[in-house]
Amino acid sequence: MLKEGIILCFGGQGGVTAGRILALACVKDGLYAQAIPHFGAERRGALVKNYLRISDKPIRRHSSVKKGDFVVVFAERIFEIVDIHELLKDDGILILNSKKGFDGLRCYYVDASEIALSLNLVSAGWPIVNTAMAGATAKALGLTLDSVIESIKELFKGKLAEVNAKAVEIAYREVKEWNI
Amino acid sequence: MEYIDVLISKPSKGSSGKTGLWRTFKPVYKEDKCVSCFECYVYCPENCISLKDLKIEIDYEYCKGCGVCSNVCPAEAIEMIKEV
Amino acid sequence: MRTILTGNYAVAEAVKLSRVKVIAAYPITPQTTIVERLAEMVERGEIDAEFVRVESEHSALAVVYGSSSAGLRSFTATSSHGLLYMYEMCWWVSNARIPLVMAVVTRTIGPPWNIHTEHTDILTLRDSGWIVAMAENAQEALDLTIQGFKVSESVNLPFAVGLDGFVISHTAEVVDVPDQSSVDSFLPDRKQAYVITPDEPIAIGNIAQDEVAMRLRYDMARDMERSKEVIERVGREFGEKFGRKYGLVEHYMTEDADYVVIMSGAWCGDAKEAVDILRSKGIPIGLLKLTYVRPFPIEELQKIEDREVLVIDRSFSMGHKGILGLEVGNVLDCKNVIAGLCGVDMGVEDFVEIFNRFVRGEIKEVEWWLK
Amino acid sequence: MKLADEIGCPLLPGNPSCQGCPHAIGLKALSVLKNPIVVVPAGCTTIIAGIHPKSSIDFPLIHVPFASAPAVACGLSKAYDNVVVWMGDGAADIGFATLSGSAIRNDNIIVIVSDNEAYMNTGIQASGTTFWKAKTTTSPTGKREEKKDLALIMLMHRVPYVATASIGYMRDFVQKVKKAGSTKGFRFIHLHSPCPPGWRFDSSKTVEIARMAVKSGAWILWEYDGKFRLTGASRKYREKDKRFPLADYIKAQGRFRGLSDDDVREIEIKIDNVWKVVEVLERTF
Repeated sequence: MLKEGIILCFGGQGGVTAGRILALACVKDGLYAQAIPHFGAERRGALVKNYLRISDKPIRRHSSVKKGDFVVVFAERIFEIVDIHELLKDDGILILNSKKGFDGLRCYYVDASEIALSLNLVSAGWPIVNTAMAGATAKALGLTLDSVIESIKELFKGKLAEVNAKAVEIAYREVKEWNI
Repeated sequence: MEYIDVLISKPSKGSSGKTGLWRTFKPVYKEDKCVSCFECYVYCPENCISLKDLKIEIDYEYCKGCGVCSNVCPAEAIEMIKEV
Repeated sequence: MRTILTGNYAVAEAVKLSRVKVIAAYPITPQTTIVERLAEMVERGEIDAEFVRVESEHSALAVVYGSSSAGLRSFTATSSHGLLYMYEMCWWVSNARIPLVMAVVTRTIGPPWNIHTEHTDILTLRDSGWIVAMAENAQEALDLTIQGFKVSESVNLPFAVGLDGFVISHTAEVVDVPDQSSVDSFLPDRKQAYVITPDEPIAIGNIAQDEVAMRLRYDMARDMERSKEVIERVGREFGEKFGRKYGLVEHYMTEDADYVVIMSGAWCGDAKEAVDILRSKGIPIGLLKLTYVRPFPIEELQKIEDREVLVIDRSFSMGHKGILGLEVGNVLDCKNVIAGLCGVDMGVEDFVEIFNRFVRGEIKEVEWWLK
Repeated sequence: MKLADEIGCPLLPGNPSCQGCPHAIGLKALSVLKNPIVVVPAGCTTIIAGIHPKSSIDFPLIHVPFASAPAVACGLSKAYDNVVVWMGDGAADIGFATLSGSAIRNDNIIVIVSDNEAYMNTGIQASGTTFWKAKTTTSPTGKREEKKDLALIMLMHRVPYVATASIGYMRDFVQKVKKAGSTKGFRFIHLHSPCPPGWRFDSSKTVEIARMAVKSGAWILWEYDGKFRLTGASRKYREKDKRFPLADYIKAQGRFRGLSDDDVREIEIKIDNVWKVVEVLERTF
């Protein structure tokens, strides 16, 4: 079993951290995982791709993921600059920060922005959706909630860990299926 | 590591051989004029002057004959004499 | 303990576990997070070491050269232009026979500015008297760093661990972090050929006569040769202790292979999967991974003399061919593909294509894999 | 106590230094330090230290690449006290970032720059501290640029101890080395070291020329140990009319041969300007 995914976000939205949270949660669930941030010359605000691989066996490959078994999208505006069909396999799953699903695609969706705002997870005016999106992705990929929460507590400290764990929990619970 | 000693050198006189051979002028000590200030000892670049009680001795094996000792002596107690 | 670490953090863990006393490094992408993590460890007292914030890579290696000369286990890390800037010191350290470990997070040399991986930077150490190892993943980066101190201190030659920039350095993946007591029992207290101390008025490195100085090079050459056996022994011991065996090379399905591909670094993982795919179609192909580029595993290569050999290089020696192509070509006949320079992404499907062309006899003497 | 009783001779006879070498004189001052380790980058002292298997210097000594000395010393200082860098103005040029970086870190080392105002080991090429109008092989008609004031630059790094010294005034220099030796952190001494072959004067006059530099006001002895002050002979040359004629110092050196009276007056103005800075520092720093 090897699942390869792409996390799409704007620089500063925390896609790298989301990848790490999910990779660590996989290990806690007895799986292997790999989170690859793609670094270019981009700065804050540019589109950033991160790759996530999950497997029940050690992962040997280190190249980028061209087409994902799943694609995580942090903001709907990303569809304006990216053709999702180019990045997602035909039977792949989209995990989306939105109030609704995406027509024609198998999809999980959650209003991560709303969750972030409700918990006051805001930085420089932006809702920080990465932990909520990690929660939704974990659910979609069949990871346990406990493992994601544990990962959050390993990667964050104190109050920040608590709030982000809350975001994960809400998203994990609230994420809905669409066309699945 | 048979030849590691190539990296390590130990303090020894004459690393450049008998530098006394470099001399054209030889410092000659006039003991009677010496005021025992030992400026010559302090400024001899070659460290060829040693102190013997209130007097000095010059190591001609290594003295390069630069003349600094004679130049700094306030009592004209070291004279440079042409040697070769 | 099994956890998720980036390659750079894995190196930092290894440095901590090796009980390093002095760390000096200058930031450069993509190496920076190694030193940031180490600085953090020092500040928090997780490691009993001094962190020296230097003003350049030249000084980074100069500082650890000084501390190592004084008998303190020391570490530095760099990348690309940083390595080139410290190049003079690299030679000085090895010629002075000072054991130490440096991580080289491989990166393209500019211009144009490009921060992605390429092996040409670390391969500039080829002739300098450094032992050069290349990691395939974060786990190997950690393991080779620990072994590096043991090997380096056994043969009195500095040790460079290469890890592909971003591909390993910033990829978070599963790493088994050994516990301190196991590492302590694997890695003995530091030893070295000589130590400079205030108690003994020796001078290190005085001008030496030509004939005498050359003997020191001869000594170095012999110790580099001897390091092969030390690397194998240390790799075996590491395997016994931690369950992951290392050596100069790693064989992947080469035993019955008619076709052997030789590679080094992070992309070997993708290439191994391509080998699996060709094998599933009955094609007898295997992969020989050069875990070490210096010393060069000549004897291991001689064993596959009768096979068809392809070297895939992430480096190039302008005016000739790929650097590993040159190196392997000295030992046996081989074809050479130049690929993945400047960080060009190379995945399983690329290797499947290259391997198929190789098996069909379509690869030229030297071929550039442009995308 | 007589100076002769205080200092030893760490540089052993029979070494390869030129006749009348100023570094050879200056090195004696290190004998007042307890168990120093000496770090030597490329320069004249690389040669002076002797030829394997003999060492001319009776200290633990480590040869290091040109631009690296303060950084190597920093590494050594993690194990030992009293690590001393002995380097020339060439090493201070090529390794200026290293020197500055070390000062910024306040490394626990002493750096002595024995300044003979040109790259002498490679055969008299102009350096950053070569005097205006001085002839070298790379400034055959006289250097057109200014001499950089290394000690003042190092002073601006806000380190615990900075001084200038001269091999013509060994008592003053030895006092400064002692003071540096009893201070912690980054300590810097800029030592004026007239070079007979480089400046083209007779080898017997090394000390005489060094003293003429101080007496004419061309080299100023000062120190900063939390307070900036003039030291030794330079105190009496604060007043310009007490100074010896600058022309005598200039004309005693072959490197300034052919200078016009106007040039000498120009040099005098440059020197007066340095004194103005020093006087301000003395009042305020």
